Amino acid sequence: MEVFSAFQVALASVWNDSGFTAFTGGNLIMIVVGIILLYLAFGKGFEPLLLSPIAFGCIMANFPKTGFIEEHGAMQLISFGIKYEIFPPLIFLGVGAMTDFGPLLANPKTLLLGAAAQFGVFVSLAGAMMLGFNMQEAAAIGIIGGADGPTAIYLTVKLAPHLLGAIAVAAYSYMSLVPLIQPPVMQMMTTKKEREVVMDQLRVVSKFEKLAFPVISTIFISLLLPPIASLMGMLMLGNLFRESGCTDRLSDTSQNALINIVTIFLATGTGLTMSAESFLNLKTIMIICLGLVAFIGGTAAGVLFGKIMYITSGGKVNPLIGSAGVSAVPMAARVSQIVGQKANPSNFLLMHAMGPNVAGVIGTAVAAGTMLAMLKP
Amino acid sequence: MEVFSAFQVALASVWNDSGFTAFTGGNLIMIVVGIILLYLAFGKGFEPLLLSPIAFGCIMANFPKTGFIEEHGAMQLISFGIKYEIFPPLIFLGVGAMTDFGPLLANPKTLLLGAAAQFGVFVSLAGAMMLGFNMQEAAAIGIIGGADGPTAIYLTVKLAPHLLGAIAVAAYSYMSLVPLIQPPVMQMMTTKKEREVVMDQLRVVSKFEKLAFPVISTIFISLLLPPIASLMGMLMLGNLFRESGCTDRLSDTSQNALINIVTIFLATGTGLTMSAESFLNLKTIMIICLGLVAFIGGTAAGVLFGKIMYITSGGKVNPLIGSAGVSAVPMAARVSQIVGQKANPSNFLLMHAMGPNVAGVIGTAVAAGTMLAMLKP
Amino acid sequence: MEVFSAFQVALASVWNDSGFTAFTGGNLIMIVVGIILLYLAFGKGFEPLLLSPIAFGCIMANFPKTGFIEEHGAMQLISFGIKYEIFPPLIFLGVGAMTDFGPLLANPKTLLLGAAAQFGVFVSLAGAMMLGFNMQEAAAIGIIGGADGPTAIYLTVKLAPHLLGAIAVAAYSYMSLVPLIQPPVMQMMTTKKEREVVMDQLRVVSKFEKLAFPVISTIFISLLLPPIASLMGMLMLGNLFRESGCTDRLSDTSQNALINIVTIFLATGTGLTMSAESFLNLKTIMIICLGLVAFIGGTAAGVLFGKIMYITSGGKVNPLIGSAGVSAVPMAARVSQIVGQKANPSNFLLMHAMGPNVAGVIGTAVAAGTMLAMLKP
Amino acid sequence: MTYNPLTVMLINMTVVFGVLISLGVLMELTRLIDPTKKKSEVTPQPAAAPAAAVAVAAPAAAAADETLAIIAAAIAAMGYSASQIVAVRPVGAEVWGQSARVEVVQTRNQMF
Amino acid sequence: MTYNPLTVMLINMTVVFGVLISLGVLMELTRLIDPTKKKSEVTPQPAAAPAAAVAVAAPAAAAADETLAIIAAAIAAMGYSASQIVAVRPVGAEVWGQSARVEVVQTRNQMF
Amino acid sequence: MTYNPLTVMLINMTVVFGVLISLGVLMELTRLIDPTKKKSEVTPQPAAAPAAAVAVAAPAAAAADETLAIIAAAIAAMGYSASQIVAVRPVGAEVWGQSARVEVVQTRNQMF
Ligand code: NA
Ligand code: NA
Ligand code: NA
Repeated sequence: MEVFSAFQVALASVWNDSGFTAFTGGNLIMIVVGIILLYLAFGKGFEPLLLSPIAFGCIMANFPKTGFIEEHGAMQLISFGIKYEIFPPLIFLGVGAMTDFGPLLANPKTLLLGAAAQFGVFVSLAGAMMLGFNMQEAAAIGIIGGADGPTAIYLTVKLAPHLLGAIAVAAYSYMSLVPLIQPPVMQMMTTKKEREVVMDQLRVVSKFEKLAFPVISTIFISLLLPPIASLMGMLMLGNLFRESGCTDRLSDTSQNALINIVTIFLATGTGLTMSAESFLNLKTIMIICLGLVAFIGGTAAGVLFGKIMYITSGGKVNPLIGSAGVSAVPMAARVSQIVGQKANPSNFLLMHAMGPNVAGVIGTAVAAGTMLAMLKP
Repeated sequence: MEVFSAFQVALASVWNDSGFTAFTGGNLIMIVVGIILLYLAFGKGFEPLLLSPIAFGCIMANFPKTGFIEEHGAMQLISFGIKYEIFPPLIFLGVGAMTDFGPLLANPKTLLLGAAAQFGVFVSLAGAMMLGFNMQEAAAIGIIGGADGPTAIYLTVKLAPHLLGAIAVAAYSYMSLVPLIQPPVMQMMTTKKEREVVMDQLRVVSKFEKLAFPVISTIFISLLLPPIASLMGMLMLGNLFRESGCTDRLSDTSQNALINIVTIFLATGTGLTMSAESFLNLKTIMIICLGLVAFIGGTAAGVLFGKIMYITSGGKVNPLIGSAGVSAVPMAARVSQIVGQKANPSNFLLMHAMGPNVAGVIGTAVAAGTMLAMLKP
Repeated sequence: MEVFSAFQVALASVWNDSGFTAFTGGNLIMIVVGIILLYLAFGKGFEPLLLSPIAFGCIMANFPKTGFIEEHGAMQLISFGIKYEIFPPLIFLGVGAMTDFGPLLANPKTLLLGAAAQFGVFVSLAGAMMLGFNMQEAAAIGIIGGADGPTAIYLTVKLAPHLLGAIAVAAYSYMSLVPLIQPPVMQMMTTKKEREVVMDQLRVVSKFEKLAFPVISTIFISLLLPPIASLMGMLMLGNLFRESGCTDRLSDTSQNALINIVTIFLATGTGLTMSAESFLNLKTIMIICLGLVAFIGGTAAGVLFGKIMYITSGGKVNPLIGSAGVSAVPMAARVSQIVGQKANPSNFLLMHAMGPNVAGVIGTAVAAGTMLAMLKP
Repeated sequence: MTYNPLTVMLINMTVVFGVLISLGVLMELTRLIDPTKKKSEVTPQPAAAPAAAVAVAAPAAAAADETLAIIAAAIAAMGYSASQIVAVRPVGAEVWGQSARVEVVQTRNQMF
Repeated sequence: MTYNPLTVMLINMTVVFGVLISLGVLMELTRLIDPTKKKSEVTPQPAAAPAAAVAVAAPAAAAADETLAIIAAAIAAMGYSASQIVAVRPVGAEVWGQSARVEVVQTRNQMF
Repeated sequence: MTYNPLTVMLINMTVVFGVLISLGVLMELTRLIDPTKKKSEVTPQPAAAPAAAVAVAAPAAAAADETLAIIAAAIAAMGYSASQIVAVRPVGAEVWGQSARVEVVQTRNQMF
């Protein structure tokens, strides 16, 4: 008897301490959201490397009573890494080691396309302010249009950490939707004649140029915009590892083991911020919509500037490479290639589009730095 | 003269500050224990990946005056990782990426064998309480029978951190002794006819099932038992990386660079807790004995339940796969295979035994979660 | 109008917050120093794995207003890793996994050469004291002559952290200059007849010896010199991973992913200490000069002791292997090989020189431990 | 809090069996709602032979079998037995055209 | 602080264009002072064909082309198409003699 | 605390020589008690030739020499010189039967 009553008491206590007794409808919805994101990641191929741990983190964030944030443990450590912005510069170290600035150096004019495509950022920033977001929130929402995950996360944690989940999800989702979002805009804004332009061969870039560029650009941009010095510094340090020819083992580790470990932590930690309270509100829907506006705006601005360059160059620049300025490296450049090849099967725009593509990474970082300089509390 | 006397003074001060002046008999014994464990790891092949850094950590923990715990440094950082339970969930991330739940999904009935084998946990828990250990200590000792290193370390740090060294050593030692401990028990409890049973082919498991299982089980178990949400979550996140087909680089890193780094830290840090004061006492001997009882009890319970399934299935289930329920993945499943093949050379039980084997991992985590829910201070 | 004036105000605020407004001549000089170091690393092949991140860190350290040290972030975390000495033992874990003590075990007499070459440490220590450095600073400067980066950084952070940049740069620069610094000294101090000595074949070393050595040396040295227990322990744990034959995955990770990640952090973090205030002074020039004295002194002492062994062995020891005692593994051993082969084309000293070479690593660690025991505040 | 060991065992075994049986039920439900079900029911998995065990673990590799055999043969010809091959990993088929692929080989090919 | 969205856009686009144009100028200056310049001007890069795109990305690999072709052929002979090769990485030429090299293969070969 | 530099040198060189000589003594003792001794004394290691230097660094590889030569030849046939091979790592012999091995190849094969 005594055993049986103790059994009942203890079983009841296990149940009382379980998450079921504190489970809310909001938690349920968020878990469903997480499952949908997982489906998008695995079933539809939406940036699975980032969206799948974000989705799983989102699911885990909605289990009550886990103490992930309050208690010591791996989850708390990951959350600290998010809160204290440890991860984005380390991701950029790996991204730098993966990035070839050669096409940009071969044709520096494409920097302008990378600048023009940042226009989308400010379209959605303006939209966000009109919809009632404050200045800081609007800046973080706008940066979705930069199509650069680490920069978006870096800025958002500094300016509007409560929006991190929604902004990261929007950024990575739209980045993976680039092959769907961009082509119609590109088709609509260009004539067949423009799309058929075959561009001149790119010149050879010397190793000196490839080594000087990361150093010079780090110095110049970090001096002008100290808030993004760690992002630019790490990006360019990684690129030096890549280009030096004698630091291959550091380059390999930066773009494999290190970036993978940090990606798991960054993405899971981002998901862990997606509690029902912070995600389930009208703001999230607005952010999703504004992100789409930002992508379309950036693409359009890039193509438009491409058309200007088409004219000023006397028809030597194919405006399709302008859309690659939104970054989303290397997807957006591939989209330029595909759309160009559809118009003219012997057209190989890929390398030409890599110029604005990587310029867009720098452009977005600069925009983020400018907004931080203006808005940091 | 002055130089010579200063020489003597300084040399004396080096000696006085050396570890030799504070070296105790206990330190000596523990260093010998460490060397014996190293011999077992390297000479006898006892789980060398874990036992060798544990043994080396044990040796290092018994050098006086190193300041490993009190002073800043790599050793203190590793000790923090143990104390704050950073490492077990990260190990489980890699374990998940290494684990194929397919055989379990193909034959869910083998979940019962993974549950039955947890019986050993409670046999030694009861034994520990009879020997005078308190409730928390007894629970930590019992979990040795789960044959799951990370779960055992996770639970022990939460309930009885002073026993960590003894419990970790016992758990990993017996895990490596599975090929010696289990076969006699299995032979004794089964008839030749039972051992000769050839099981039906396993059905094909769809990718959908393989992806749904980690998500569903994480949700269900984490909601019921929040204390193990980080363990289950990381295990299943790693498994998603494995099964998705589009996150190979995260899966690779989880099961190689990351788990190796964390294993070095976890095992060395566990060894660093093995000071003479905390290890050299009667309790340790009791823990070693109780661990053996737990393994034998778990094996026996698994086989016994296997015999029940043999009967209820009309002789279609080979009871030998029951012993694999203690986990010790994949060793226990291989033992089932070996013993089965000895009885019937054309018998291939390996894949059938992988079902209870991985079920045992979940079963032990559930047992740990239940005890944490009941006993956490 | 209003927009335009707001535009001007905001643009001015971006400029005021930029690093340009606080940029000093010292920063400029240090950035140039960083670029020169980068040139040495990439253009001249001076230890690029370490010197290039040090150089880049040096450049970054001289951007004003970045908040790298004061604000949370990846850079602050890296700086903590330097300040709290997390990195050197982890580097040594990987170095141990890369080191083959076999040649030393085959010919233990070469330990004496590794001891003799530490003489250079104390030549420059004495020189530093004469130049007005205090005891602690002189010890840190002297250790440059040990030609062991992690040991030098470990000792310097403990005794004279403000000199870290200069000492690390000097140590790694001279290590890469070993092929230039050593040959003239070696030629000058030996006769052609001595250089032509062909040494006897090395005996086979058993696996038992290779496994016993790391354990025994860790115990002995850590007990005698607790301040370097974490360095020796990690070095020898890594070596056990290498030699055991059953911990290859830990050895692989130690000498690849882990050491690469830690090297990036250690070297960048060392560079981040190179602010204009701490680097641009006469002390740095003195340190650079004293480092060269230390290298030459160590080489000379090693060769001199080699000549003693040449005599006492009846002409069986080639004195050229003495210079390898300064460590700089494996470069100094290769220099012995090259110089020896120039005197006698059929002379293969490489393996013989690896003995004093790895002995020098232990010798420098022992010297560092002794100085820490004597001088630690 | 202190419990009777028997109570602890009863509660724990109850929870463990309860949870694992529930998982089994969830597995069966998953299988029922599996939208890709029909396909996977066609070929039962032959688990009785070692060669088949490979297939159990990696049904996706089925199509690549022939390639694998050729590679194994080539490596065997170099003096290694097939059992010493740890892994042969083909690169997944790319949806991008040849022009894209040549670039992928040399530079960044993943978004982060 | 709060700004008018239009102001923010103007400032930001100004800074972004300003910085990126300045970078372009710095690139051109770099090219002007490039001490290795003459050599790289000789052969313009053919970017119009896929095979050439490889060359764009890795001019250093030019000399190794023949080797690569042979390796690709060898691997193709084993049943893989050339597009499935992820990377072939030659080890850099060693300045050390044969005797040093044999050691490098087996033990520590980098200073840390 | 401040010392005379000469004192520091004397103490340090004494300790360094003392420790390293003690290590040498410990090495000799280890060799004396080595239970596997007899076997390793039989063949002295030829260190005078480059080929032998490999053997010094990796006596365990002795048996695999022929295999290595074959692999090297095969790779050389593909256009690479032998000195460009960084490492050839055979997988250790497995004690488990063929049936276990096929599984090991595809799934978790280590306990953690
Ligand atoms: Na961008
Ligand atoms: Na278990
Ligand atoms: Na040294």
